[in-house]
Amino acid sequence: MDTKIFEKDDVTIRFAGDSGDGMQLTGSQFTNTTALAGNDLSTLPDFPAEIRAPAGTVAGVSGFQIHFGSKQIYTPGDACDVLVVMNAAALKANLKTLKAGGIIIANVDGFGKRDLSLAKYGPEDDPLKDIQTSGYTLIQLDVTKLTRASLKESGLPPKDVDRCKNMFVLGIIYWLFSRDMDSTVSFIEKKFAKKPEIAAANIKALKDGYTYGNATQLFSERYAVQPAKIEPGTYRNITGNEATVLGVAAATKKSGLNTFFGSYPITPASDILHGLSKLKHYGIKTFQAEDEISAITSAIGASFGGNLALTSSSGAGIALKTEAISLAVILELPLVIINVQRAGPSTGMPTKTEQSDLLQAMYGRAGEAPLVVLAPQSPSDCFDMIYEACRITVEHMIPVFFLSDGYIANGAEPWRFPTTESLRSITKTFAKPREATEEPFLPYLRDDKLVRPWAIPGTPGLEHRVGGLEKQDKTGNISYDPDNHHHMTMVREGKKNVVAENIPLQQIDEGEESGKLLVVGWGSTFGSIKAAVRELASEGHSVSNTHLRYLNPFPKNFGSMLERFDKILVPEINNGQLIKVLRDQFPNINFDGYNRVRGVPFTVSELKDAISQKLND
Amino acid sequence: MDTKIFEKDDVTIRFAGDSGDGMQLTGSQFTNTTALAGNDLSTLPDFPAEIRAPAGTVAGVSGFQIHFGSKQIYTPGDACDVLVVMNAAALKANLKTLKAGGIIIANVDGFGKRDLSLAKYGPEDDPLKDIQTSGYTLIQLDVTKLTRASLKESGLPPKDVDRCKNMFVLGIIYWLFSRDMDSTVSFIEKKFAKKPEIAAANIKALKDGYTYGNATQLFSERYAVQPAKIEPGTYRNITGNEATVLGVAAATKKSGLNTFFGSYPITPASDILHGLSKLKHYGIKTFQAEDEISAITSAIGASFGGNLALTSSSGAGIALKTEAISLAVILELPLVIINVQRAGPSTGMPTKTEQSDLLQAMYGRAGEAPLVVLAPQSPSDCFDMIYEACRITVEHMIPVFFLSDGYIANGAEPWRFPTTESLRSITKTFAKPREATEEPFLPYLRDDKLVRPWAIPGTPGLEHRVGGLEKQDKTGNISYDPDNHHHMTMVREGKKNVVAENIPLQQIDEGEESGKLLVVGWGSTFGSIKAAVRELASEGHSVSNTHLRYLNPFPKNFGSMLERFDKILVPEINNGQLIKVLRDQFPNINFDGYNRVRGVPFTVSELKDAISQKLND
Amino acid sequence: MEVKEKQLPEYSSKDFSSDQDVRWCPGCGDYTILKQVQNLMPDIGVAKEDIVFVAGIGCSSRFPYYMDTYGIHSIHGRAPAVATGLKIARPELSVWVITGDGDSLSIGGNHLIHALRRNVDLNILLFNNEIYGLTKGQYSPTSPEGMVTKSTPFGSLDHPFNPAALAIGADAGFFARAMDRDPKHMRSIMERAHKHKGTSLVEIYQNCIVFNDGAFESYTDKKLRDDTSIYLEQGEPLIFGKESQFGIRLDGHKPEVVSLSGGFSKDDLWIHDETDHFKAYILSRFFDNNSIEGGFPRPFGVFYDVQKPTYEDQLHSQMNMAVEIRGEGDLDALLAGSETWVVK
Amino acid sequence: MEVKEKQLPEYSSKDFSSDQDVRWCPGCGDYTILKQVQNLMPDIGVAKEDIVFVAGIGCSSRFPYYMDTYGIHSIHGRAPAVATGLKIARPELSVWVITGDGDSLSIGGNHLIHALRRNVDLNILLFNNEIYGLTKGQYSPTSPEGMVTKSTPFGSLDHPFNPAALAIGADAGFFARAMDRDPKHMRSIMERAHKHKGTSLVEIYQNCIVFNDGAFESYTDKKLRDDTSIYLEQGEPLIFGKESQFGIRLDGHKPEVVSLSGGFSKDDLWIHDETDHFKAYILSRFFDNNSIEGGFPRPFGVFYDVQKPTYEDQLHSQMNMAVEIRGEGDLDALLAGSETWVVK
Ligand SMILES: Cc1ncc(C[n+]2csc(CCOP(=O)(O)OP(=O)(O)O)c2C)c(N)n1
Ligand SMILES: Cc1ncc(C[n+]2csc(CCOP(=O)(O)OP(=O)(O)O)c2C)c(N)n1
Ligand code: SF4
Ligand code: SF4
Ligand SMILES: [Mg+2]
Ligand SMILES: [Mg+2]
Repeated sequence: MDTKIFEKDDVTIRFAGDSGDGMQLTGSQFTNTTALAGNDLSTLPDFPAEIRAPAGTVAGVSGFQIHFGSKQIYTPGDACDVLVVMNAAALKANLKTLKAGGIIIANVDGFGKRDLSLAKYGPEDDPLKDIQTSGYTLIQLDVTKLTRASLKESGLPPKDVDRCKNMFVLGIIYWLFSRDMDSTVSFIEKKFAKKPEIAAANIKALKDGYTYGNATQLFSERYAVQPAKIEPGTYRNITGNEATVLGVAAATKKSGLNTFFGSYPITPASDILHGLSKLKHYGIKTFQAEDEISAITSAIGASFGGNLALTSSSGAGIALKTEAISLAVILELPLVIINVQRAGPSTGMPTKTEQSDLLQAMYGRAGEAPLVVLAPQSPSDCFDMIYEACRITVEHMIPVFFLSDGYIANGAEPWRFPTTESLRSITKTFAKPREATEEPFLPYLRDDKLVRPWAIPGTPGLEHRVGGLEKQDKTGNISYDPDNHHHMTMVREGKKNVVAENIPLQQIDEGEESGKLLVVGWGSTFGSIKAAVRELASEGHSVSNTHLRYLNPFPKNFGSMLERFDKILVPEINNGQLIKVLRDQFPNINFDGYNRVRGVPFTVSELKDAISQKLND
Repeated sequence: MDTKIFEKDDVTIRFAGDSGDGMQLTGSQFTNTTALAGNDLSTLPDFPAEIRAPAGTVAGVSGFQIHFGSKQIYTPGDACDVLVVMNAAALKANLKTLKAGGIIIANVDGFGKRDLSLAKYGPEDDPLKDIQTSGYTLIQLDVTKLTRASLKESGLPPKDVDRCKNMFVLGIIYWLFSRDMDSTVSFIEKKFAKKPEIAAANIKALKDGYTYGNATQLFSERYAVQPAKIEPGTYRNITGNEATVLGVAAATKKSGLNTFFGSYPITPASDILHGLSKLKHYGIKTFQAEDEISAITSAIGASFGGNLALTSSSGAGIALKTEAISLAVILELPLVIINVQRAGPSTGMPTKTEQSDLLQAMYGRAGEAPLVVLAPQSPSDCFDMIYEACRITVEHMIPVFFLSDGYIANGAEPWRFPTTESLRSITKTFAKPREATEEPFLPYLRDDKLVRPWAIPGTPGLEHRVGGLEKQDKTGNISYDPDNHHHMTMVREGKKNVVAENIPLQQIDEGEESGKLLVVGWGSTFGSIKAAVRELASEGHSVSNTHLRYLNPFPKNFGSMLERFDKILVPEINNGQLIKVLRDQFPNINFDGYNRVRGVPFTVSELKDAISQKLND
Repeated sequence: MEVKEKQLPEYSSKDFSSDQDVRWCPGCGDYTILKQVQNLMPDIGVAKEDIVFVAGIGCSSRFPYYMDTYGIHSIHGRAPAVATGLKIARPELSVWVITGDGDSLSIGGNHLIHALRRNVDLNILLFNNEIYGLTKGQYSPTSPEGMVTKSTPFGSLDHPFNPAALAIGADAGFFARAMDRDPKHMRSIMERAHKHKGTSLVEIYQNCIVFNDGAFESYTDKKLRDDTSIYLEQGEPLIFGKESQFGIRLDGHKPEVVSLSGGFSKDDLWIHDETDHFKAYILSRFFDNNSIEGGFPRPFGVFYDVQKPTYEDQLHSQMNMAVEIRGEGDLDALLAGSETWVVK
Repeated sequence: MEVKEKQLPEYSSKDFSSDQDVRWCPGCGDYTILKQVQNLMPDIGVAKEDIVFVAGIGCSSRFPYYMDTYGIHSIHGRAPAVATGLKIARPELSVWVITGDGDSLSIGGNHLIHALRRNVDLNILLFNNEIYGLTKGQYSPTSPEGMVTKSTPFGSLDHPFNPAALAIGADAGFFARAMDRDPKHMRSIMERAHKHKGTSLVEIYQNCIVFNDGAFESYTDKKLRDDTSIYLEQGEPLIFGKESQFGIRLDGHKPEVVSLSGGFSKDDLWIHDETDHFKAYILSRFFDNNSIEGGFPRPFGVFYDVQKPTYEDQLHSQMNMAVEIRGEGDLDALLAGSETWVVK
């Protein structure tokens, strides 16, 4: 009897198991297959905070969530339709993510006495039984046994056989969602090219899982999700940190500059260092410094030398860079500071996300030290915005803060990647050599954008000294003159504001150009806000949203956009930071915040609630 | 013929000479005598930026300004009535500070060819002649010659004789202002107790200067300034940094705690370290650390150990402390961070003043890291506010930022110092030892002020661990729970806000309790704002002023005070920082700023202009 | 400083184990170190409320959470500074610093060398695994040249620090080396560190099973270690090898490995002297992968142990002296200063 | 890296003097150092546009303003890090670091030791005046114990760093010492630093006339210095004293001052060998006020000079190798990655 196939608009699946169970791989294979099937999608890995907590414990659970559909997908999903758990700890850690009435696929072999106790269930607990009485659909199977049976003939040692468990489960899921297995098969072949017997075993487990789903009456329904209507083109999957790496490579190429990247490892920023350190043949030098101070000051040295210079960190590491950022501001040299924000204060929750470093980026320096602040709104947008950061820093000789966060950094989405040619050009000009007979060189003489020349060592006739002391206008000599200081303070502010002339205008993302309520967001909340507003707007509410990627300065038209709405709501994963900037710059407009500081992204439904409430206020 | 004595309400004198000319001593002696005469006064030294620039150059000029009167004095004076210049460079550097029609007393011996050239006057320039044609009163005398004549019989070597020049000048000034010389005479006697011949020479020069003023017809008028109506009591003169030192000593005594002060030298904060390092017998330990990071983290260690812990810095040094400040916030340990603000960004103008670190103090940390911010409003107020900082940090277990500035730090004013007894008590309680039989100790269990216990090593039964990772409510164990993080974020904010219950209400300083315009200031602008508002109010304008010393949280009644005025003006020596905080916390009130970033205090007259303009808007 | 005479309870190692789950990877060398510390604590004669563990950030730096003493898990690299402040404030406490090779030698290098020169009485246990564990596998300042890690896909270019040489160059009064795989020896070394008054630095070779497994295998492996390691014992000649067949002698100031069967006898050998600064320095240079030396066995044990006045003792006697000379500070006199006037 | 062959103009020392007024105190030792650097520059065979002076903060760190080359007056303690980035970015430049004892050994200690171990080709001139000059007279990490300064009215308690020992412990490839009062010798040492490829650290005793006058008088005073100082010359025996009457010999690994009239001859003496690491270390310990040694003359000259691969050379050859093996990076291929799909 063929199980009936139901069409679904969108589905969220979460794979969860012990760190050693290969859930990240399972998830990314399902993602690739889903992408090839033409669905729109968004994914989020959920790593344990510990490196490798003891097997079987809640602390050691590793998860991977994917949300895919035939409609536009903006978030990895508030809650999941299907939850795959390889052991008791995985269930314990993830049950709360399952929708009411959702499906649980449980590996019963992971629910023995020892597993229950490691997961800190009581000796009397029977969690699987409890599930059945809670309205969920529970599919129980002994994956270990099934995999071993499948691979009885493989001749592989038990350890290797058991490593194929995740493929068996993936096979079942492929069947359940009527998926093609080709891409995973060829992935396995490539991955284990040097170990054909391992490849064969994984492929057999995968296929047997599929067959098992088909043959047994495990599920009463199957699902199909039609391809989404997405813009035609060639796509790939990408995480935020990967996109950041590619953006730097692209800016290096398009600017024609050599790149210097000074960094010191810290979660969740380290992967940018890792990614860039592989790109030496792209003209990118990475320098793992002894600390964040050396990371940024070495970058300043490289920038003085004419390199496109960047530095990256998170949380505590950004704090250590602030003194040097201030130096970069007064030196007026190009420098990009990447902050992959994480939950604070102090060490906080390093593996969790937050948007609470905006005010630090805007104001967190001694003295008046204005700079440009950009924030990507999604994993793939990291490419665009880091590219913009590099373009602006070089074209305006001003430091640029790039505020990513832990959610964007590790989350992934399909990306219609650009070609080198299609990228906006980056215009860098080094100051020209001068003869001794010419007028003396003025390192702080500005052009009409208030930009001073980038005069790099090795250029005859431009010998000059820069430093952290206040400088006389034009000459750059040390000056303690009161009026000069006021003038220079205002020029630095003005120079930052000129950047607004060189960035795109602000757009409404969803909804009408004017109306009752505008939701203003920034950073990684983009997906949830857009989804929430889209749903409410389609239900007939007068609500729109706009998402700020340029935070300092704001796009020129932003103020007038705000004026076209009756109310403004500013949801942030912090205690109200963008709203402070808005209140300062638009004192005549009323702003309300929606703030939750839970280290996790907003759900679409909580935002819908918050927006509805505001609409009804 | 006796020169006629005119009564004056207030007078400003500036002494200026080469760094070696002893102008600081001259100024402080005049100050003491003036104070003893019962005048109100305010003083400001004006040190050269260089340690000891070549003698005779403009860079090497050292100045000292005193403003005194029979009325209340709030600032060292916008411009001076009398300018004493010991050489050409001193004239060049200071002429702009002289009021139209003012008196210049010039030592002609400092206006030779070489002096003029060192001061970078052109070879044809005759600055003293120019002065005479510009409406100033010029008194020329050859101080060197006169002093040598006075001390011909002293038998001292010429070097020592010439060192008495400043006393000769001081004698003249004493005569001019009808002052008694006793206090200076006894000062000299004490200072040179071991060198009686030097003492005698200085005293003779002083007296001969006085006699010279009297005998010659140098001046057409003399002046007298009657005692001011100031509160009865015993007074001393004090600078901001000195007052800060005394406040720490007082808090040490009143709290019964031992004090640990971790610091690293930096201008203009170093004098606090110097002052405290002399107070070992007051139970104060000072530790000059290898850098600012060690300075603050050692203080955190000492605070964990149960000491009253403080750290101090300026500008760049504060930036380096931000990571550790964030740690102190999450540890909820007492810690006072002293920032003597200076002109930024970066190294900026280290010897100049500015109010541009407020936003850094409020927001300049990764994550949501709320703390208390206080700012003294005058030199002597440093005593009260650092005392408050110590009191609040201990009573509320929350870090407190103390924002002084270069102007307050070095400026001086008379101070009716308190007695130990009269000081508000500081209530510190260490958590009590526990028996093994009691309930386990909960380091993050709060009292009704949301304050957690201060449980110091050495106390049996309270063994516990603290750290920078987010903590579970009550237990303080590491927690990654989303709801707990939101809760703790809000508790930290709330705990800071509770401090408002434990501070004085906000007062109107000058003017009515309601009206057309309220001028809101903070920090070192107090004197100028108060003087400007007082004058305008006395001229019948509806203007009042209030000065914020508690900046986070604001006093409870501050919001309602704001509502009683039509307009609010916020003058700041920065590009608009308090105004951003006000706009955030009082979004329905309209604020206007007046901002000049010149590294120097506001003048009363520019504020009067700004306020008048606002009144007429 | 008063020295309190406390009656100590009979502690067992369990008394030093907190209620927190230990969260290192299974098989991590950190476990053995924790165990030995918990095992040592009952025997050092200090009440548990008088013991404080201070750590920076790193896998190793989680250590304080597992000790049922007072503890601070501070910020990356700053533990020696935190501990310095604590020890100055409370000299009667027994203060232990737990740190990793990244924590103490990369970001925290300056605080480490300053603690050593100042000679604050801290016991610093440096867990050297030649890798950044917590951030998942970047090279550290002790990683060998050429090492391929997440941040050095083409191999590391950094010449590594030699922690022993660096410490001795910074005037350390105590330096010793131990390894996770020889817990008994490690315990004895930690005890020595405790007994040394002044900053004691103990470098512990610690295996990171996940990101740098086997980094020290040649010294810790039972089969190899006799030939590659040498245990230092005060007053004993430097002998090593499976059959104790090798010795080390000094030819002038140059060390030399000699065969005890080939003409040299024990009497020719270098006698270990923990108080000899130059010998300690030469020992520090028995350091493979280091361009300067090579071929020498890696020394374990106490290289150097010389008592010097501690910073905090000197500070407190300065404070006592100030009181003696000037009397307890009189606040009212201080507030009044030297010059006052009265307004009526 | 291409080496450009430039035709250099005939420079004079004036060509290296900027138009800025020099703002040190009259009589400050910094003046002589500046003069010697300006005097040396024409002779190092580098075009002036290819020279960069990088400084931290301090009196000494104002130096770059006075040189008519490229220059950065950066932030306190960070000059070695700024210079490292610059040199990595532009290996063909001649990069000089100017720093003070506070700048390089207090706040900047970590960057200094990391630069030394990495061996970036920088010439670091450390102006040691044993005081914080710019902030008006607090003790520094090289100030002797007991020194009364603004921040230590009861005398400093900090045991000072021995910069030579610290540098050698951090695997410096070049260390030398000079003094402001012997400009000719100083110039020759700076020239040696320039010639050494890799990090060269030159400690210069510099008199701060205002806050620490005479700190080095016993070594710099013409009357005293013959008996208190020793000038190191490669291949020459260690001899000092007004009448060259003293020598230093090594008794095993222990140095000893001997009288050349009292039975010892030149042949018994220690012959200076700049490539001998242990000897360099022992020399570093000729350091008065230091509890470990005493009675030895203070050495001036090059202690140690051994060439090792530089960080930036290795990095650039790694980059070239990457291009050789993988070809110049193809951005479009990188953007596409390994797995793509087409939506129609
Ligand atoms: C200021 C700051 N920078 C970076 C980090 C990230 N970080 C945490 S631990 C660590 C290094 C860990 O290495 P190590 O000290 O050797 O300890 P291990 O984990 O190997 O025990 C780093 C870079 C941080 N927490 N804080
Ligand atoms: C981050 C920071 N901390 C402190 C200072 C203040 N400061 C400037 S120079 C200096 C020390 C100067 O001593 P040294 O390096 O020996 O140089 P010198 O003035 O003696 O030449 C200090 C503490 C600063 N500019 N920046
Ligand atoms: S990553 Fe390495 S050092 Fe860290 S806990 Fe795991 S095994 Fe231990
Ligand atoms: S303070 Fe000292 S080091 Fe600084 S310029 Fe003056 S003499 Fe030179
Ligand atoms: Mg490590
Ligand atoms: Mg110095």
